[in-house]
Amino acid sequence: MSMLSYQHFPIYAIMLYFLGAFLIVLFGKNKIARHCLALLSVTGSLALLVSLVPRVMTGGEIITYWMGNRAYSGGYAIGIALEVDALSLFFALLVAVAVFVSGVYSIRYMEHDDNIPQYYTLFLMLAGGVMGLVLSGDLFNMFIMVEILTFAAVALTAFRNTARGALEAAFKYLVVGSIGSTCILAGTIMLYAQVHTLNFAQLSGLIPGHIHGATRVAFALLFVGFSTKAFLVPFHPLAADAHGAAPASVSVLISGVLTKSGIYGIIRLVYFLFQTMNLRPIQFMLVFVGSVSMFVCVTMALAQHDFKRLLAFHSISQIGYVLTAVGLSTALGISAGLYHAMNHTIFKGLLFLAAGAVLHETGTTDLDRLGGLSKRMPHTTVLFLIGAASISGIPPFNGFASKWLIYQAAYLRAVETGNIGYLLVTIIALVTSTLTLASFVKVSQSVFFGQLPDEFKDVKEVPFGMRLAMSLFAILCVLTGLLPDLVTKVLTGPAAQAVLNPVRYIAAARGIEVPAETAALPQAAGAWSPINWLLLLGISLFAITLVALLGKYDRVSENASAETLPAKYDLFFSGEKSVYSQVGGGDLFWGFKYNWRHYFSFMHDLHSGIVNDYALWAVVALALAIAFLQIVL
Amino acid sequence: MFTPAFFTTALLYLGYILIFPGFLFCFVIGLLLCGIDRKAVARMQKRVGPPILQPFYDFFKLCGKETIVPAAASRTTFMLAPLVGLAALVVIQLFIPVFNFRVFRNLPEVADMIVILYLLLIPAVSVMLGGAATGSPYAGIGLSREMVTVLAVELPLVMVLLSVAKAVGNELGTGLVFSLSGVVDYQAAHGSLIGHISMIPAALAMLLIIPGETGNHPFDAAEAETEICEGLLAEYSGAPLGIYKLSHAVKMLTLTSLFVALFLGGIGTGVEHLVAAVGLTGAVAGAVSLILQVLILVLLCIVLTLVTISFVHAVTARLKIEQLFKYYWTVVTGLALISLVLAWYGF
Amino acid sequence: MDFPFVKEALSSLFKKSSCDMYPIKPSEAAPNYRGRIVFHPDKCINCMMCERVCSGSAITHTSEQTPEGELITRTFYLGSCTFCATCMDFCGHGAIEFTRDYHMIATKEEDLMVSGTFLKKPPVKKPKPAAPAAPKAEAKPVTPAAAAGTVIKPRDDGKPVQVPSKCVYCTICAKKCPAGALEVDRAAKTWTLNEDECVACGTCAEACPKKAILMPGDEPVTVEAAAPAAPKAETKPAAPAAAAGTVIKPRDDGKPVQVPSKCVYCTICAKKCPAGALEVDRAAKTWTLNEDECVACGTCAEACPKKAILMPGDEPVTEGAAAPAAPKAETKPAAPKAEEKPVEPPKPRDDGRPVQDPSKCVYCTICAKKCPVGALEVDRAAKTWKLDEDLCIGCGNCALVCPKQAILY
Amino acid sequence: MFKKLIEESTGKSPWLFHINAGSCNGCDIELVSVLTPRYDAERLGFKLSGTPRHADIVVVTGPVTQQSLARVLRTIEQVPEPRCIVTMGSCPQSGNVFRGSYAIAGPLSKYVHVDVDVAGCTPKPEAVIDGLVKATEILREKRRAMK
Repeated sequence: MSMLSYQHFPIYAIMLYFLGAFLIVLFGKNKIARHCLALLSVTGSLALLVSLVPRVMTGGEIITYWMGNRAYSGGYAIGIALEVDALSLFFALLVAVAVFVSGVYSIRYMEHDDNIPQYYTLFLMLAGGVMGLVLSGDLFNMFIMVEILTFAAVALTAFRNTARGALEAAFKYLVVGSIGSTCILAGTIMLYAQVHTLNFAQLSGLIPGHIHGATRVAFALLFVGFSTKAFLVPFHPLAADAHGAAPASVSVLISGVLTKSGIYGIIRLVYFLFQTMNLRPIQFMLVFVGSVSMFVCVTMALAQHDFKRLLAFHSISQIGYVLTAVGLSTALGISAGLYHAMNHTIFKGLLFLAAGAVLHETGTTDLDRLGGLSKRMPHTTVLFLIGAASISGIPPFNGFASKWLIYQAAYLRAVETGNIGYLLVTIIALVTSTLTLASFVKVSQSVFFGQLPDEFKDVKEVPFGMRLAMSLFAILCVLTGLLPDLVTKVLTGPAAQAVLNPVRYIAAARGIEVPAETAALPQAAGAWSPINWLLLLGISLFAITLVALLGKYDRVSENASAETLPAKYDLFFSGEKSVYSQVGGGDLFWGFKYNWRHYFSFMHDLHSGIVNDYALWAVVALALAIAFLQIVL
Repeated sequence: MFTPAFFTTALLYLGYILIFPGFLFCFVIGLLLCGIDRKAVARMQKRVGPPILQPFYDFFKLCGKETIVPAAASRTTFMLAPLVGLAALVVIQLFIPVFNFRVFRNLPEVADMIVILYLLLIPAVSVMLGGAATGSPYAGIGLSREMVTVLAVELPLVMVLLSVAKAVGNELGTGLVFSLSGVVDYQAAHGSLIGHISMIPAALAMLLIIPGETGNHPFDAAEAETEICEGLLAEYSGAPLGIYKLSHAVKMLTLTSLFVALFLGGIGTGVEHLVAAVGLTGAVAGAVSLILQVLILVLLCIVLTLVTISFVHAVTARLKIEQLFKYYWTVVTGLALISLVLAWYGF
Repeated sequence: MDFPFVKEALSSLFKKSSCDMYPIKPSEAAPNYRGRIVFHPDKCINCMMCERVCSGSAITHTSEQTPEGELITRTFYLGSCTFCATCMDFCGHGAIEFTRDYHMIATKEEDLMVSGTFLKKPPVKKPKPAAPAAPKAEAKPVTPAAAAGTVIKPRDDGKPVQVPSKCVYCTICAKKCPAGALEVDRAAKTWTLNEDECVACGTCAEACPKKAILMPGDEPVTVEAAAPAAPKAETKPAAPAAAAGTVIKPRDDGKPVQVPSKCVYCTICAKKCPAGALEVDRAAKTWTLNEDECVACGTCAEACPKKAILMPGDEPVTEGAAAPAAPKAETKPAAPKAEEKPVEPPKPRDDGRPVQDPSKCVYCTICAKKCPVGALEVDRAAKTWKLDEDLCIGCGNCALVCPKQAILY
Repeated sequence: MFKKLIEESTGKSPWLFHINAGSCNGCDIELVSVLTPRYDAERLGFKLSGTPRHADIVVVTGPVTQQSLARVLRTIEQVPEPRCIVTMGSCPQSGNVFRGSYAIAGPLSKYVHVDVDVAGCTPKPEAVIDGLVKATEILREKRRAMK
């Protein structure tokens, strides 16, 4: 096998990141070298993974790569394997895209910070860690990658240690993160003790038969470990603190990529390692955790006063969506979940970059102090609006496509099983989507519209590099929104197939080719063709604007002189001269908050912000998981 | 690809968009409904009330007025928001079938019920963005109230749609029917859904939702002209304001025709038998039955407007925003929940 | 959750609207609605009362001298008018009238100006109108003393008739007559009634002190011989301070006479005299009667608190018998009790002012409080009681309220 | 054709905005009584609007006190063209009984061109309707005069 054949691409992808990280340590002082190295490694791995798509996704082939060429011998896999099936490649692509765009963004974004070489090293370490986790076929190798990415993420959170709460957030993240990693390590060890192998495929083959006391505990440990990585409900305050303090490009990685690694781990664990998804209680566990984190985080987000903390809570609620969808264990459910995971990486990345742009220009992300930035930063506003529209599920954009599939899947699942619980899940999903819209309307009113305070009078537009990155994400948002069928056919469909029949994954490790039966793509009950809709909207909008322009719609009387403000163009203040009175941040949605005041005060007390509470919750969650699984499995 | 057949279908669809269920139809019938509503409210207060064509006069007067863009406003959003809102509303009207007439008979259906639910969000968001763009504090408060109203109405509306989908799914045995035309076809065959026991609370809930969704009197905390000077529209004048008033009227039409499609689909079939009985055949029968059905739809919409919007407007006082939210999330959601549970257990 | 108006709303849908359809059906204002002003210049006498009373100062006038007289234009600016119609009330001649027309819409200011001009000729110097009195003079020069024994009956057309014998020509009836129909000439002792002016209200009869005017319903009066009305020409000089012991008789011409010894010069009689014929000077203790002013009505006698004025018909009073005050003043016999001097009760003062009896007084200061003019200062601590002479008006209120009757008046 | 339609409807749907410049509330309640069932100005298309931006006819009541002068002028300026200014009652027209007082800033016509004045110290509702109808005619001319 020549060095350039596709077999080696997975390891090249991982190595490019680590190599880049290592080289930047050496040559990082020089600005151009640093930028070239970073961009090179980022684009290189993306290119390699994209080239794998036709072969793995549509072709259905599973690439296994044994490190050190120690193939499967004598029934035991000694060497460390990388196994890339449709699911792994899907997540790898997500990671690569997010890292690429964030890399482009951080070149201009981190200009004013000091010791930038360390930033890029950590950045690429984090990227490599996640890529390794997603592609590796060996359980222990996954643990190592988890360790790398956790420490890189902790270091990056504290990168701007002068920011308020950065060090404290990093410390909290370190404590609970390491609790998670140790759980994963303990789980791996217990499994190894049972079946004496670490190769993922072989494990998946052996464990389903040996499910008893110890493996149940291992299952619980692994599940809790990966959910800390995904910041699910008991661990979600971590995310808020981490994102609040980390630079925006890092937040993109943490929320876009790190949480997905947690979800990837859970999917592997539940569908491959233990193959227990046919058991109702396990489905209930996943769906329950998903819906709780979905609803709790969106209500917490609505009450936030800081732009990035709000976005952090939203990313957890979207992860809740993904987990609920995956927990439905139907082909449509899983493909909808994965589709939403991809969309989430894209629009959440865009929103975090927009938050970074606001921070970069005004120096603050406090919703109560900002306002009226759309006059000074029009491009960022448009890009933000695209991101906000997609996350809140406004039709043409991608958020809607995946959420709509999730509602279908949940409701169909409810009909199949006749269990009214799924109906409740569907309704919670729909209400959460509207609450997301509410919080992003709040953000757009408090940050971009409303009145411009004096301190931000001379704010300029963001440099082109950052806008380029944001528009990349925006274009992806629109594309993935408009072509749901293509995405399902190429990306999420094969991934869902791969999840649903693990046998091929297991056999591939042994080198046996199991033909992929061409199961029908998951058929949605409803009908939604965004392209036709956009066409209709375009025609109708064109007609209306034409008529309006004929009626001299744009002949508008404007405020000619900038300095003097004649009374005619001043805001209507019941006769007074208009003074600065921005309605934003905490003043909005009194009606909703008043009706839910008891819930909000309870939630306020719960999120104490003290590390010991979070650690306590982690341990309690672990105990619950172990107890639950003992009974259930 | 530019065969004559392509041109005729393109022209046909252009006609659909601009003339029949599209722009012109919405414009005329929407403003008509608004006029009838204002007249009915006046008559209930023993006043003579404005002429039925008053909304037309209002609209054309506003077109003639000068549009002032406040200095604090961001100009493009201020100008574009009304247009996008109106365009989205007109497109929604295309998806609502008129008894057995459908715009997309042979094309794959573009949008089903859940999608229409979310398409209804676009006009609300366009009003909010337009108001926010003006930067006036009245608009800020209006935005906060409008969003809470949208939040309040979303939950029961979703439940109503889910229960209808489930009920029709039970009858057809396919589990779930999300497509609106599927629901209407079922009703055409088996009689209106309102006949089902499980659907009566849902229909009632839908009736209570219509004034809330369109932001009419008792639930117009967002555009309370006395308290917050027309809230979101505080800084709008001239043509953009006219377009917002027009989209408010068209929204009344969209929601009432959605109600007709969801619960009164069976009435259309009567027309078929009538036309057949009269002995008309072929294209003429089709045209006549279409016209009759459109007339019935408009009549039903008028009756619905009178019942749900005018009567409620004349009898109640404006609710505070948290009362509105509590009202929708307890009373109306309760009704929708009853029908959901009934539909769930197969009644 | 109750909806109070459901029934009304539904039922009024089918009822006729309660609308007046104003522009189509014209509507009339209320009967005496105060709308647009109409000015009748001919009636106006430019007394400017309306301008003075107008609250919105809406009425202005301009005048210009012209040979025939003063050309005055008066304008009512409706834009500043409150339509209170006070000017209409005050206008004695009905020149201002408020119509029921409420259509006062104006695009320019002039539409709201209502004005009128008139010519005011200067007043002509007419000879002193002796006319009305003259014709009456020769007809009945002096009401002859009606022959004794004739009966005077009240007139049947309701108008007053005079009883010459009783009438003292005090002209009160003329002054009181609202219509100005009576003319009484004191010197010529004539009582003429202007028939057409008289409104037969009867005020003169009531006002007449001597009941010398009969109205329908009074009994007829027969003139007795005794009291001829002939005026006593010579005037009796003011009664000198009669020496003690002299007898004072009431005068025969009916006018009052003073009894100096009893009189305390309290000036009440002067105040009561309707004709103002009496002058009493407290300080100089003089009582002078103005003969021709005096109408001999006797009011002073009745009002005198000390009965120091005699009218015909009272018994004569002999001086000195009861008059203790004045004469004994200078022949003060050596008061026997002077040296051991017990605190004998103080005598009330003669000039009508209060005096304190220290033995009874408890200095409760009520008198000071009740004094209408604040002439009394009483200090409880220092036990002092001071009266301010010129402030005090001798009303006697302090004596009245004093709980211990320690004040003599 | 379109221009004529706009002109026609400018006269047929005049929206009012009521400014109380220190009035004794006599005219204010009379203005609102015009919208009650008995007189029902809505028959002719009149409607009270919340902001000057939506208004065509500005109805000013009260003698324009010193305090309210600046606010009245600012609000009137915020009304888009074509607009009409109607003063109701005697106060805005001349200051009525308050004329000459230090507290009022004089008749409104000193500052702004008043189109129609409805005289009467509290004019009758019918008179108010007359005034407003006259104002709509002026509105129509102003609209025709606009380019």
